[in-house]
Amino acid sequence: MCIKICAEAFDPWQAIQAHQYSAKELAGKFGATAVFIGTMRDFNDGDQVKGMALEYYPGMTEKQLEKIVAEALQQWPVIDVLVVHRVGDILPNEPIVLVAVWTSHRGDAFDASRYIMEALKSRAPFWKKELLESQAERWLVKNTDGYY
Amino acid sequence: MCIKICAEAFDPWQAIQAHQYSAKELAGKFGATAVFIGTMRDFNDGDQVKGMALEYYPGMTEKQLEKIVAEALQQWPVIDVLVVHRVGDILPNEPIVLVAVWTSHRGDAFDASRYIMEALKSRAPFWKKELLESQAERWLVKNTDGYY
Amino acid sequence: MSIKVRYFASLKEALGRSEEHLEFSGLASVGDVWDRANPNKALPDNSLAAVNMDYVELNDPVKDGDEVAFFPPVTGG
Amino acid sequence: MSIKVRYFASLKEALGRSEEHLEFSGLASVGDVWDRANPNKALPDNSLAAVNMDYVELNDPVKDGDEVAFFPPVTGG
Repeated sequence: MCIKICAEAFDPWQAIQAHQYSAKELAGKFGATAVFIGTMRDFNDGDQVKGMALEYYPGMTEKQLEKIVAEALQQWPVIDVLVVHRVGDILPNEPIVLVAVWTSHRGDAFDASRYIMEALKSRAPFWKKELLESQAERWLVKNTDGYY
Repeated sequence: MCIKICAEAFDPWQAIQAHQYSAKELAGKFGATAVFIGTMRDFNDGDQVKGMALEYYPGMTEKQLEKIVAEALQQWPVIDVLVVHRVGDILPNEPIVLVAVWTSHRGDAFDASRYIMEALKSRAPFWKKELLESQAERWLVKNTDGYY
Repeated sequence: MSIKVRYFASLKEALGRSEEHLEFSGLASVGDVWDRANPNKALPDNSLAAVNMDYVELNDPVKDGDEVAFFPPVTGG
Repeated sequence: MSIKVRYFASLKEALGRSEEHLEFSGLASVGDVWDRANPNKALPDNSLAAVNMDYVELNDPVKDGDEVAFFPPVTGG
């Protein structure tokens, strides 16, 4: 299990590959991996967006993410989990969040990864402020739901 | 959109990275990526498994995969899809299937990737034969369901 | 009419052949194709059938030049 | 008792401060902490509150040494 808060841009595919290959005990044991990546877009609510500042609550953010992952482990037979979330200044096309779940069977991987993402969206203390092309700044006020 | 049948081992994370970075028009446009990877395990049904031979129906397999992806595109606003499936001789810990879906919003990515995987499991003409530690060979007779 | 018949996976191994050509006259269904190619041998339960690489039912028709395939439930992914 | 109060994101900007210490005596709820720290100012609708980094309701109690936080709905992921 690995939860990372990350102030620099990261390549999500390299992050998963590195995690998977470093966990030698995983080899041969997992049959399913489900991954979700959230990436910054260059438009939102009809406006061009130049960048984003992502604030968090050091300590509480990690605590809540650990709680969410523990809930997933209680509900599904999960072999391993990797969660990475950016903070700080973010540019369009950079990944914001990565959730990867390794299980024996696919239903569990799909369910657990989606559970973690939805819980993260509603409970992990992160806040996004967009910087628009017009130089105006605006706080996002609410996450859209994932119609789960 | 890209559908590949692949007779050699592939690194799923590199395959996704290469696809995403080569599709320059994707940059800044997608907000969500959902990925599923199925990987060969070294045990099944209580037996140690040394390897697997994956047979397919050239022509029909591609046709059915294209149909499945087209169904997903009709049901969800999907920006891009990558499907890769191994055939031939496979060793434990090698990836068998990769489904990646790029969308604007996360609910669509989760739903479309799971739809494609479940449809692939039930309709794409692939057949697995396991080679056991005992040297016995056995055909898998049925895919487990993904309790979707 | 001329029909190409193909078998895959465990069904191919059980029959000992992967492909054959049938020549016969008159209308026929997918199930008829199996019966002519494999007289006195029942198609195993749960087998799937395709005509020209699309799934079909056993009572669907075949026509001259079709490729008909029989195979066990699929186990990919 | 001594309470550390923290604010985040748009609420922090609206109040113009991120952190403060309150000293007072007697039992109090999370809502009381807000009222003492921000007299005559209502906590914005939909705001969330945490004590010692766990989510709480406004009528939950606080005790000496607690860290109490107020912030808007979260928008991560």
